[in-house]
Amino acid sequence: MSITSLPATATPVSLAAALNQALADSLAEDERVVVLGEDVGTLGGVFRITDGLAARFGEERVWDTPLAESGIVGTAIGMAMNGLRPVVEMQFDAFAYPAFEQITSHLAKMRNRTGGRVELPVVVRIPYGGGIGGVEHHCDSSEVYYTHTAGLRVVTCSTPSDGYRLLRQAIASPDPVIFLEPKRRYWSKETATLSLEGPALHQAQVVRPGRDVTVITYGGTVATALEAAALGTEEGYDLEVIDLRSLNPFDDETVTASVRRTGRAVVVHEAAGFCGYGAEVAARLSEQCFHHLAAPVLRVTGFDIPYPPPKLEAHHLPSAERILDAVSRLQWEDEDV
Amino acid sequence: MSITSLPATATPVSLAAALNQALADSLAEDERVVVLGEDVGTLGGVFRITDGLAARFGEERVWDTPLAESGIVGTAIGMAMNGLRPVVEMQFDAFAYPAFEQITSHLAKMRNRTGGRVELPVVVRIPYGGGIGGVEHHCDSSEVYYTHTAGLRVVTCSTPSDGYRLLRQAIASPDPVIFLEPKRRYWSKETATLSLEGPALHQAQVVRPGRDVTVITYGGTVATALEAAALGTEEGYDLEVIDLRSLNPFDDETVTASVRRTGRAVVVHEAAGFCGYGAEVAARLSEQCFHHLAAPVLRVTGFDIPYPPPKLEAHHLPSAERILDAVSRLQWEDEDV
Amino acid sequence: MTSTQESPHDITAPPHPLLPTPAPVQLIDPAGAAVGPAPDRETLLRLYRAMVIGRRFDTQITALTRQGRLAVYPSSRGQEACQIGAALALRAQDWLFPTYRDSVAVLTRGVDPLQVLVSFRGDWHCGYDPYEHRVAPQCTPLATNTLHAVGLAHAARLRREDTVALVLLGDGATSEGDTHEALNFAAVWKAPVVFLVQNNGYAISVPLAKQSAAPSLAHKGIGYGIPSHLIDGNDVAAVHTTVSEAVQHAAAGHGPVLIEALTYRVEAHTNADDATRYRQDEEVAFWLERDPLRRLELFLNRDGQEPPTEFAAEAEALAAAVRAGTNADTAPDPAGLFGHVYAEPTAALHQQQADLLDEIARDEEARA
Amino acid sequence: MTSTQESPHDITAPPHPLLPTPAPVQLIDPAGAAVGPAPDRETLLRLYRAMVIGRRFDTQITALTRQGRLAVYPSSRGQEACQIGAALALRAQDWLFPTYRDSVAVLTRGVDPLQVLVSFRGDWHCGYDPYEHRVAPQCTPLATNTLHAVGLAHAARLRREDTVALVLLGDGATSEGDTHEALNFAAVWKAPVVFLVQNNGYAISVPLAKQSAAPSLAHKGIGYGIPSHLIDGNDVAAVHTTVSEAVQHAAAGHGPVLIEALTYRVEAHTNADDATRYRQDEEVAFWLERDPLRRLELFLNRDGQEPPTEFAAEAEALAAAVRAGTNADTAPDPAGLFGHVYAEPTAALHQQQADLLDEIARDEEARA
Ligand SMILES: Cc1ncc(C[n+]2csc(CCOP(=O)(O)OP(=O)(O)O)c2C)c(N)n1
Ligand SMILES: Cc1ncc(C[n+]2csc(CCOP(=O)(O)OP(=O)(O)O)c2C)c(N)n1
Ligand SMILES: [Mg+2]
Ligand SMILES: [Mg+2]
Repeated sequence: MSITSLPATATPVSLAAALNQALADSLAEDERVVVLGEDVGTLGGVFRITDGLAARFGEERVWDTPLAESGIVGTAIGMAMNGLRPVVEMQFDAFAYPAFEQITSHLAKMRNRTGGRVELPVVVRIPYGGGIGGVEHHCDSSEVYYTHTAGLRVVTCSTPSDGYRLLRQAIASPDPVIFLEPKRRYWSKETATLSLEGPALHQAQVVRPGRDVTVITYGGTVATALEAAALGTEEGYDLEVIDLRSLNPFDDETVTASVRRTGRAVVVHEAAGFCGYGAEVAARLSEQCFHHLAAPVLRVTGFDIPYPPPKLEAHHLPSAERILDAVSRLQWEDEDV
Repeated sequence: MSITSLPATATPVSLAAALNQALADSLAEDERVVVLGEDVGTLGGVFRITDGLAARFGEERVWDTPLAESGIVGTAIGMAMNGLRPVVEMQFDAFAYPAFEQITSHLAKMRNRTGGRVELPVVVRIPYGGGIGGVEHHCDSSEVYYTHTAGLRVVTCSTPSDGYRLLRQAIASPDPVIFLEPKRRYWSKETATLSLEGPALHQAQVVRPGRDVTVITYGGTVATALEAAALGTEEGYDLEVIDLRSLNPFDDETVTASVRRTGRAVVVHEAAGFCGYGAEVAARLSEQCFHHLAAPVLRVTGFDIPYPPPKLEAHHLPSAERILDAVSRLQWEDEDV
Repeated sequence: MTSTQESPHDITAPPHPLLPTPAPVQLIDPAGAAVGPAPDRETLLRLYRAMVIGRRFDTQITALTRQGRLAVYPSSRGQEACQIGAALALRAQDWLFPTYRDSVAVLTRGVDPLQVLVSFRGDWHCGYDPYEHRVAPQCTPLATNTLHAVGLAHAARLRREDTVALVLLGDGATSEGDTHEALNFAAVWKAPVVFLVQNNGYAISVPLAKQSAAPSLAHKGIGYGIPSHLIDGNDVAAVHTTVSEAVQHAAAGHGPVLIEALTYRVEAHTNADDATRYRQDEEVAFWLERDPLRRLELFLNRDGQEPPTEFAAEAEALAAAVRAGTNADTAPDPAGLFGHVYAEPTAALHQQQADLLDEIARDEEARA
Repeated sequence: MTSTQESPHDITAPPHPLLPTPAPVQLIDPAGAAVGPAPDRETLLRLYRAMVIGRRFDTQITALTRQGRLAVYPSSRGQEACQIGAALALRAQDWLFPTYRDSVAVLTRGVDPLQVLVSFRGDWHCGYDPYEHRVAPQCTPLATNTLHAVGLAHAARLRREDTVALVLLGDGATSEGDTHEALNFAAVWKAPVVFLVQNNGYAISVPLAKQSAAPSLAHKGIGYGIPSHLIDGNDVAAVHTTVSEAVQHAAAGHGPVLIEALTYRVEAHTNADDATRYRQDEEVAFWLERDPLRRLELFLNRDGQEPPTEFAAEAEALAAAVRAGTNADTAPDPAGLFGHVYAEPTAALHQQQADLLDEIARDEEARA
């Protein structure tokens, strides 16, 4: 069963289906777009994000590669040098690591090293993060490895309609994009019309306005933050939730405007806290909003451990309760430390 | 000419010679220690850190591998499983990227995944950073890729005597250690007796006490920070300089004690600022010293660009002047932003 | 031309000492007839016992997985001749480096069945002590274990220990750079390693034709200077004999050996996979006809001999123990998350553990 | 046995169609005598001209490097037959993927000599427009360029363009996983790629024996299903003919070709290297005797024919231009640091650029 032809009217659609639609529409509109990776052809990918695409667009547009991630990214670089716009899939987060040299030393740097003469419009799709009962090496949140690497755009998505838009924008971008898909949200549905209209690729979005605290997050934990916001009203906290969407570049404008207003901020992500993405958010908020902050920016993150096995992952993942715990520690009574 | 036998009395010694001595002494004291990598045997390494070791200890203790970094780290993991303590050399920072999967998915995780039954006392030596007129891919500061990876210890050195001690401690450590050697300090000399006595592997050190501002740094920029401190006295600033030494784990005790005292902090490193190591330092200082901070923690780092070519690197690298600029921006007159 | 020069292409002779024979080595054919020198009956019965038990173990886990008692299971079904023929070719001092697919090999090496299941149940990443039976943790990042095997074997050699490392990998894994580096390091170092590629025709959904254009995967060996063999992987006699000889070769200091065994994965890639999307029922039926366990049974039955029946009872007992052992739902201790990240937990990890335990205590209080 | 069966091992016939001949292919021997069908005189003169110029270019840069006018230079000296024989086998529509070592190949392909030097002078990472002459940036991370070549060639095929990619790599680089993945992808995709390994005997200080235990590096081809050739890399006729045929083979849709050319690096690895630490003078002398340029000269001189002399003047003019062009010290614009990280500089990069320019202005003011 193919999920590539959705009606244009609002209808319940999963993130997986929305991403599939984004690929289909990009393939249909731009003949330079090709899709490659392990099992993306006949099988439609282990998460079925490429379902039906090989049948519809043919094996010259969508195909299975040999099993080698450096090979996938390395050849995509060569294809992009020659006019194509490859969208490659890494099967799981930790299986992108063999491609790290190609990503870091070439994909990120080619435009720069050639003074802008060679651009590499490659999208590297990476299903990332945990929460699906996956065994070791299947649940890493590897965003910082990429956000720290100048030359890469890094994007996450959190909802079907935004996932559709972001992936289409990523494919249209002249820059290489690491596109992180929170696998535990693949099956979450939203009633939406998929369209390109909306915020640009680099913009963060306030997904829930609030007065008291700004909760900054992205990808898989946006839903968790919204849950916290809903629970928070019962405890008397009015949380503003920002979905960063673009992790690099960072949308300072949207985020600092919010934090200057609320005076308090919590950053949430699944990845380990130490040198995690939240460190950057906290550091730049302290720099840019120092005198507006009533409390330090707190981080709610995974522990500083390898991703745990399925039966323990619930302890590791940020929960709505843990977010509210952090909110309650934001020095509401101005205690000194 | 071998540089492996230094007298025990204080004498001018370069960082390169001190590291060579540390390897020699570890090889001599513990027969489980082996040294391998590209060109580490006959040539003594492109920086001569392993000079004379193959001749002295034989090709079964110190040897040239085929040219493949994943192979080097991957086989070192197997050797460590079988009772050896391999010290491997990555020729330059960017050439460690092919080993990223072995480092991240195995070296860092083996102890954890086996519930402590298999430990991997492997040291991965990486000459890192710029300032030597090196061409592209030879000057990356890749510390965050490792510090964000739970299970790895990450260590930097800044002086010959400390380099000696840290490398010996790293080799003796039961944990895998990423040992970052600031290549532009290889030839800096210090009059010192090389000895094991001194701070432990995980401890930061105040290398210059001061009252006004804490400058937190490591590796290649420790000397720069000390230069800034010297210059700063002329401008009326008394800077305290901390050499972190261990980047993971982080020595909160030493650092927060200093910052609570000075109330102001600047973090300095060569790596790009965005999601750089300084973000973690700034974030945790804001968390732990919020009410002690008279100004936001500022970061003096490389730009968010691929490492530049030799003729432009001086612009990129943090200078004493740039550190003092940051110091002067630490809201000495309590301006609001 | 004389008639000797016109003799048909000899499929038993490799065209170069390092190349495999053009046709896979087979000692027992699919009909159970001997076509080469099979191992002695005692050895065959050892193999047979392990295959009866291994098959039952595998089908039992598959059944439990269908009931939702495991997080995931990549079945060994159809590949028992490879995994068992190889595992039983190892000596006590040798090491096995298995993948996620090789649970039956791990079991055969002596690891407790419930310990094998720990990782697939989601309790912890590796449920057994690798040193106890000299079995590395089952490896998921493809081909990475090949390098570990080379390093371990080389260390043994440096330490003058008589240890061979056997590493298992799939056809798909041969495409990864690590396989190349491992073959090369092993050859240059003359490390005592046996590489056994279980070519089951697929890497998840990707068929061999999209994975390699080589005459065979065993043809890779010559590019490293490694002697290579192509064998029938559903013929346990061929696997056992070839791997045993390779272990001897490696142990004698002659360096690594590469073996490609042709076999088939009867189940889907894992329970999460839908194999009907990429392969035909007829193909599966074809391979079920070549079932390795039945082939050995036919051979043991030849001339009206009776194969022993006591192994079936042993296998049933093991299956019952597996069922019983997986009956209760286990909940690993959350404190275990922090204890083995480093030799000593860091101050930060101590704090994180305290916070978590505190949180759990508060939750429980709230619920009480 | 009949005497025909006892005939000596035929070094011209490979034992398998995908394997190289046991002895390297040679068309002109070290004494300058024809031992196979050499290219026509016009082609040889084109090659000769490029070799005279390439040699002069290389020695000029080495001299300038000694004077400290370059940051680093990995010399092509001794490898001109490989680099030029190969580069001139390409058609205008083909692409070259060179390494740091291959400046002479880049020059031969038409790139402006001063633009070649930009990176070695430390001015910028790549000094030429890769699209102008279809030459990828000289690549430093070893073997990574092999994959780029495969991708570019495959894209050309998908777009029905008649383009072949020639990728250069060293003996050391064959050990990297990327080389393996590139050979495999190219073979499976039937991508029009020619892999030319310049086996100069060393990877910096590491000799081939520590790099590979294979009969030859060309023996790797069969493991991917790629036809492979072992050739004398100091015989420009052999290189040119073999690479030309490989380009035709690839262009005709028959897929990739692997060529190993045996050659020698006469200078140290780079100016920063001290080759006396790991090799003997006699070895260098042996190879100087087999100098590729002299060999071609001897061949052109045979039967008392005079080789043309006008190329030397051309080469001198180029050397003078290189000296003149590197005379002045250049200072690249610091604003260039920020302009090409992304298609559009981010807000943060705009800010960083402004800060830097401000800092520079303040510095200049202070100094004034
Ligand atoms: C480096 C890496 N990339 C991708 C995966 C995801 N993955 C798991 S199994 C598999 C197929 C492996 O095929 P093969 O090597 O033939 O082994 P088989 O499963 O057939 O036994 C893939 C792609 C992985 N585990 N590791
Ligand atoms: C991935 C990687 N690892 C290490 C290096 C450092 N390095 C530069 S050249 C070289 C030796 C290369 O040898 P070879 O491939 O034979 O090429 P040659 O220099 O002889 O032309 C090494 C180790 C590198 N450039 N890239
Ligand atoms: Mg398979
Ligand atoms: Mg070489």
